[in-house]
Amino acid sequence: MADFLYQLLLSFDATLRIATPLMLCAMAGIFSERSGIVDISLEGKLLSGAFVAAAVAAVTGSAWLGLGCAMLAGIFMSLIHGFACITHKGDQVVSGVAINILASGLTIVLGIALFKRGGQTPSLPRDDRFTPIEWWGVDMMDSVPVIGTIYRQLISGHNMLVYVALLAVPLTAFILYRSRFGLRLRAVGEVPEAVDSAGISVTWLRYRALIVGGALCGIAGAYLSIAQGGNFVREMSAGKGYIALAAVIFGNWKPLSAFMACLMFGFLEAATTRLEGVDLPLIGEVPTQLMLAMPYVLTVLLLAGFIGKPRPPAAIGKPYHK
Amino acid sequence: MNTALELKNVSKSFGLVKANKNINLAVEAGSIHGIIGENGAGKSTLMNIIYGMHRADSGEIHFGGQKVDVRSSADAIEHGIGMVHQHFMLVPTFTVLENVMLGTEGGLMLRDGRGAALERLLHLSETYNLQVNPHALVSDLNVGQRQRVEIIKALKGGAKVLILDEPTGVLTPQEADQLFEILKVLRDDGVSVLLITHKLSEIMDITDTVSIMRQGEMVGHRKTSETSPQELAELMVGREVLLEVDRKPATPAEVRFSATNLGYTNAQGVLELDDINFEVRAGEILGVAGVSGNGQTQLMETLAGMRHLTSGSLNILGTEVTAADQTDPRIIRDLGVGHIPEDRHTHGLVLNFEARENMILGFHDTELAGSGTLFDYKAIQQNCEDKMAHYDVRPANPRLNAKNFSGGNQQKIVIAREFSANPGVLLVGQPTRGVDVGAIEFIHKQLLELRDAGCAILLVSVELDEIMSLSDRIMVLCGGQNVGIIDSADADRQTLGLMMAGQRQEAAA
Amino acid sequence: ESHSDFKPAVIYDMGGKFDKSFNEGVYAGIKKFQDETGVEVMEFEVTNEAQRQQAMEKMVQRGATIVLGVGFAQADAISAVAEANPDVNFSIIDVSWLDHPNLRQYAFKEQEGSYLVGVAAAMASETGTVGFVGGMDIPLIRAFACGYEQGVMATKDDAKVLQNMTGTTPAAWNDPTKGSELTQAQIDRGADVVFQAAGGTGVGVIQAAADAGKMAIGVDSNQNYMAPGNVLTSMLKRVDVAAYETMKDAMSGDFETGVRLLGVAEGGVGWALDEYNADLITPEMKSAIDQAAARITSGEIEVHDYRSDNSCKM
Amino acid sequence: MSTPTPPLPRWADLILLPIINLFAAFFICGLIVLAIGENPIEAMGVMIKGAFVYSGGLGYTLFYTTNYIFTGLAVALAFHCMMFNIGGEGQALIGGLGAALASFGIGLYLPAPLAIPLAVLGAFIAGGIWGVIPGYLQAKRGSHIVITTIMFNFLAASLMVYLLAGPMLEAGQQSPQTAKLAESTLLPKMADILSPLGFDIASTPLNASFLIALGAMAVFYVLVWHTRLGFNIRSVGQNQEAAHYAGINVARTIIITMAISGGFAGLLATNEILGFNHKVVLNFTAGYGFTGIAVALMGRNHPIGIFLAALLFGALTQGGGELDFEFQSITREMVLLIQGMIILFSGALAYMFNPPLARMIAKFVAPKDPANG
Ligand SMILES: Nc1ncnc2c1ncn2[C@@H]1O[C@H](COP(=O)(O)OP(=O)(O)OP(=O)(O)O)[C@@H](O)[C@H]1O
Ligand SMILES: Nc1ncnc2c1ncn2[C@@H]1O[C@H](COP(=O)(O)OP(=O)(O)OP(=O)(O)O)[C@@H](O)[C@H]1O
Ligand SMILES: [Mg+2]
Ligand SMILES: [Mg+2]
Repeated sequence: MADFLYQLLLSFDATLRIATPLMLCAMAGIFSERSGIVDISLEGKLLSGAFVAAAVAAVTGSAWLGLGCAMLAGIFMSLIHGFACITHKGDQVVSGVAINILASGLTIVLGIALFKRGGQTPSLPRDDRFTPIEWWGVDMMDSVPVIGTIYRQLISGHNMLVYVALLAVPLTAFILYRSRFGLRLRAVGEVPEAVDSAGISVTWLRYRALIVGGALCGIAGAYLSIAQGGNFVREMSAGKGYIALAAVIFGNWKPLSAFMACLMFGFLEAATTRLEGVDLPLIGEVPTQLMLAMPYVLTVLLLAGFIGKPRPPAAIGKPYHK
Repeated sequence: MNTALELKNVSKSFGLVKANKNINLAVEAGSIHGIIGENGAGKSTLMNIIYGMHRADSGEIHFGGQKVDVRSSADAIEHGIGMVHQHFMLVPTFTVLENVMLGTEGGLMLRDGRGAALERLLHLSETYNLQVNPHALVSDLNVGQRQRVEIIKALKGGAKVLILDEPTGVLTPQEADQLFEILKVLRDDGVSVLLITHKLSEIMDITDTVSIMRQGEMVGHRKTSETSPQELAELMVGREVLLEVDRKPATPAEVRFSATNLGYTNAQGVLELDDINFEVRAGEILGVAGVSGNGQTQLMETLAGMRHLTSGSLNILGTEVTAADQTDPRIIRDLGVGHIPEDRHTHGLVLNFEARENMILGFHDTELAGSGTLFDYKAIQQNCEDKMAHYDVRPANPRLNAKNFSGGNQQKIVIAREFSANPGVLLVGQPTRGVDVGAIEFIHKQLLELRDAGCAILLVSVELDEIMSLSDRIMVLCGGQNVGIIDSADADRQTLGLMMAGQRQEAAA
Repeated sequence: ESHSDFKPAVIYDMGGKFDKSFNEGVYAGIKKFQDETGVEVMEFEVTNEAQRQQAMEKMVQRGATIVLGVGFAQADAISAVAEANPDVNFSIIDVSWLDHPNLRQYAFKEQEGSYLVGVAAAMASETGTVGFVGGMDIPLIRAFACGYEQGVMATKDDAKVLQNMTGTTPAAWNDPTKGSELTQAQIDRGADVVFQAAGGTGVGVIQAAADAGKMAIGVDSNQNYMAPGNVLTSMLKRVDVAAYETMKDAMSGDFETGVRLLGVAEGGVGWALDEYNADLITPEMKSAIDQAAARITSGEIEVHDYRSDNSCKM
Repeated sequence: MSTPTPPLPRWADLILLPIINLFAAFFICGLIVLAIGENPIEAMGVMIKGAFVYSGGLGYTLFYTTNYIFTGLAVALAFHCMMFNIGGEGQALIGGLGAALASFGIGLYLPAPLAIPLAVLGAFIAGGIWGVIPGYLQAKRGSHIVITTIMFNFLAASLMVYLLAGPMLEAGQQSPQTAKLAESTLLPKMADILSPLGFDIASTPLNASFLIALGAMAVFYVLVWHTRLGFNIRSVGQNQEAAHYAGINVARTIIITMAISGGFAGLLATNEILGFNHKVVLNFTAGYGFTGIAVALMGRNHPIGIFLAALLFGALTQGGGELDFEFQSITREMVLLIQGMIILFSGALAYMFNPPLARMIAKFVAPKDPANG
């Protein structure tokens, strides 16, 4: 039993690691979609961030520079999205698809041109990555039963960006519900006319939402390539942006609920990793593909109204015409 | 004279539509200035220009004697202009307070300005008797309460000019009266009020001065005390209002269409049609009168199968339709019902389709589209050419997209299509809205011809004169209820007016 | 320019020639050949399924006289192209089941090399639990795992061997994140030495082991340098030798076809000892491994090949 | 959908604007090529040669074109109904499954003239099923089609991995793929079809599926513009309310549209599976479903336009492969970049050049004011 609980604890630990990029992207998605812009380009921004972080870190030897540039890369992609669907009122889905395809092409083309490694970036030495941080007093706490273990395994020992992601959630909630920017953001996603009529620029407000989202995706990308991993691999985002989008929908466009959805999706994957090939009583061997497809299955069921009805921001997807 | 606001030669186009042409307007400080005009005359556009929501293509705006450049509503607000828009600009998921705060939050954090905003809100609501719970969700408020929130929003920055774009369209008479009291208080405080409305009585009751717009132009300015409703109406429409129709008495035959205890409750649970009974016979026109928004649209759409009746029943040419039947427009059409929808752009036409395609819309399952499995474009073209000739659609080009026809000709396309199917029952909604005089006459003649050919016609129109001159009997709706059905011979404006205000026929008579 | 009509070509598989592992091993052999002979080798890296055959045809069209395919995934493609071009020579690595008169096939006794690193793992482990992370779940990788397990058990019969495969599709060769998660999971369950045979995914394995202060074992190429101090050793599969030999033989015109099976005895598989892991390999370990190698060469130990009966019954 | 842009003459809207958008996309890509130190003109030349000049180049180009026609038609049909079908990728994958099931199920017992149509139908129906579910969910339960089709792509991929690595894996196979399909269900190569007729073309993967694609184009044209169903589809797409008013069953039209759209995407399997791989392999869709969006956007949802756009993308795909051989630092992923740019410029930014173009045309063409003097 104790062993089982210990393993469960470790799965939570893994859940956190897996959910980190999801959380960051989901918060990005919330910013963008709450402002009324559909964001299927989370995937592309994540990928660009991952590439730029790894490339910059490899060239400069600085993880911090990598992180900064990844955020800029995410913002840049967001600005393309904004230019197309805010400034030119283009179709938001088409623009998102374009950005995702652009990102997969651009990262490989640039990767090959810069590093000549088939699209990968060089592996970073340990010091050039964000590595796990041991918290103060871990050894001391060890003597305390249960709490000590939780402290060591679950709370301590992650890299900085995991904590950044964990902070991003309450921060997003705080901004959304407590700040002026958040009030306006929520308003512009529901009734942009009201925002315009209140003397606030719809355009600039939406751009700002996208910029914040781009930066968050950039951090998520950096997490993949210079924190959790040590280099960039082509297509390394592997659908995480879409899962994050699913989490946004699942969380009904609310930060805390989306966070829970990320944890759930993360836990599914962590459990899959750990249960692979293990015969469980009653269930038998866990079918990996089914477990991995669960986020998509659940999202479809949710959208179909079988789990509850998501209520998207009213103005989402519609360009604002005066 | 102290001018609060002055417009000089303001023009604005949307693509090919010239919404405002060289508009001049002066509004005195501390007065209520009315603006009237038909749908699409350009009133809202003009107000939006003043409020900075639209940018004029040319022309000048002066506030308090100074030329100003209003680039956005922020500028307008800064100059002391408040606006209550034709359509509510409220975020339904927000509380009243949040809606009022939007744009004037008073700090980076909501906490910083919430107290002050609440205080201001309460102050305004007390001063002008605008009761509303600051912490209620807007989605829980009724339209009257929402209106109050809009007014509070417009006044919160200490507006010197208050624009109200058709504020009374959604209000009950009591609510409208209350609003006017508020406007008077505001005027006495030195605020200039710009009031847009379609209702001449309101103009006469409350305004000091009035400007009239027609097709994007300012066609006149009057002192209210020196004008009459007749004069205003003529200026507005640009024609004699009362059109004489040469109508022979009807010879009604068998009942073609009847409603028994018809009821309709919408998705929000609001009862919009309440226990309606009527019948329409072959060879007669039953007119439906009422103030806009009293259930006419719901009635038409329920009869046409576009909404499901929720109680009672219909009898359409012998077929019984009850709430249990899943009707749809197809079934109703197949029973032999034709339908001129109230809103041709949303319902009557596919604007991006060619005229010849629109001419078979709804009939594309019939011979009109050819007798084989595939469309026969020769037949489709021929059909369209014939109908265009018969109904005088101009230009008579079947390949032109519907959106490129003028409003009147678009309406003729719809009419041509529905009339020529020789329906046993015809539902007609606002047949002449936005149509010029010549076309109106033509359409009226066609309607009467159809009647005389034995069609049972139900006619809905906001134009009382149209109803009176075409109908054989008139049903009046108020609040979703049938107030009564009277013979058009007995109908005069006053009787109808009282009925439209909700007085039962017996009382009226 | 006596060799002007000699035009070699190589087609790397997914993962690319810098996968730090299998493809990179081939690349090392090709590079050596190029450096020695100065002959330019045409190269192509496959990035999707549809490209393999097209790339081979392309090479033939461009006048290649020898085409080397890397990896079993190219078996079908090379079979078709070899059939259609009888006067071009072909060679493929990790395939033994085809039959064309112009095709040389290299197969390795991976189980033997894995056995050797299994010995090392068992001796280096303090917890008595060691791990294995495979790439795509196929018999070839099972053979690695099986040989490893035999080596571990032969050295420490109460040891525990944890095993995970990354996936069932070629994407499993290139998923370092998943690799590091799997490694983490094994470490959580007590493993302190983890052997990977997972292509690009292995990078994540090594990294996760290093991050946790545990040991990893590299595969195919010498990966000791990747995390000095945390890579115990690497199981070498001398695909570089195969590549080099193919080119050399083809150039000299003395290109025998058929299957070449390379094991410990032939120097085709082995283990890596260099400056990066010299401190990690104790003299006892070294002698134990060397001894095992000698006994395999002599036939005294026969390492069971998973592929022979699709099972790892020892 | 009204875009508040000044109207262009028809020729400019149909021909000039797409060309300008295309040019803009290539221009930006050219800058990127320059930035990584290669010559874009030269790269373009290599692609063109690879696509059309080299022996077999054209065959490969048309082979890829076939894929793009199918997915382009799929996206375009849905567009006519104002549905955004991003699910072409998944529908095509499942189409492969359908083809394989048909082939293994019946192919063994029937001669080719019967077996082939059944296998093709299998692909169509399977793809259709994968399209109709999101269609149903959109029409009846209001689930947003964009999101559901994205989810269905992942579900299809998961399902195929499970099947190909599990139940359908050929015994003794190392790669996740099925056994070879029944001989009688395989489509002949074009080279083999044409050689008895006296045309000698290089043997390439180009196969009879190309003819199916041409047929699908014709079916598309007739369906959309000459049938009652097509009229329903376009009505619902242009104005749902008017369609409802006219007695068209909107939900049913959406569902049928998505079924046929998915079916078109599923037909991709006839080319890749029945015509070329001869077994179901993993990821044979290789992004064609997504590119279908670009094809439909560029082709303005008309079969002729789609054919031209598909040819362009076919040439890019084939010619792009040539980049790998000729350049050190440019690879075929350059094509992905170009695709992304094309979707951006001819899709999301479609009307960016409209106003300046309209102004220019107004300047050059004799200024005759269209309306209202
Ligand atoms: N944003 C817009 N884009 C294009 N055309 C517009 C726009 N806004 C208004 N118009 C057109 O400008 C004209 C004037 O419209 P406006 O809304 O000002 O009329 P209105 O007098 O307020 O009518 P109503 O009484 O129906 O509110 C109409 O023909 C309308 O279709
Ligand atoms: N978008 C357009 N493209 C091309 N032609 C147009 C367009 N809009 C209107 N027209 C043409 O311009 C002319 C004037 O149209 P408009 O709608 O202003 O007519 P109108 O004077 O209001 O007539 P009506 O009284 O019948 O509504 C018509 O001939 C119409 O065909
Ligand atoms: Mg208006
Ligand atoms: Mg008009």
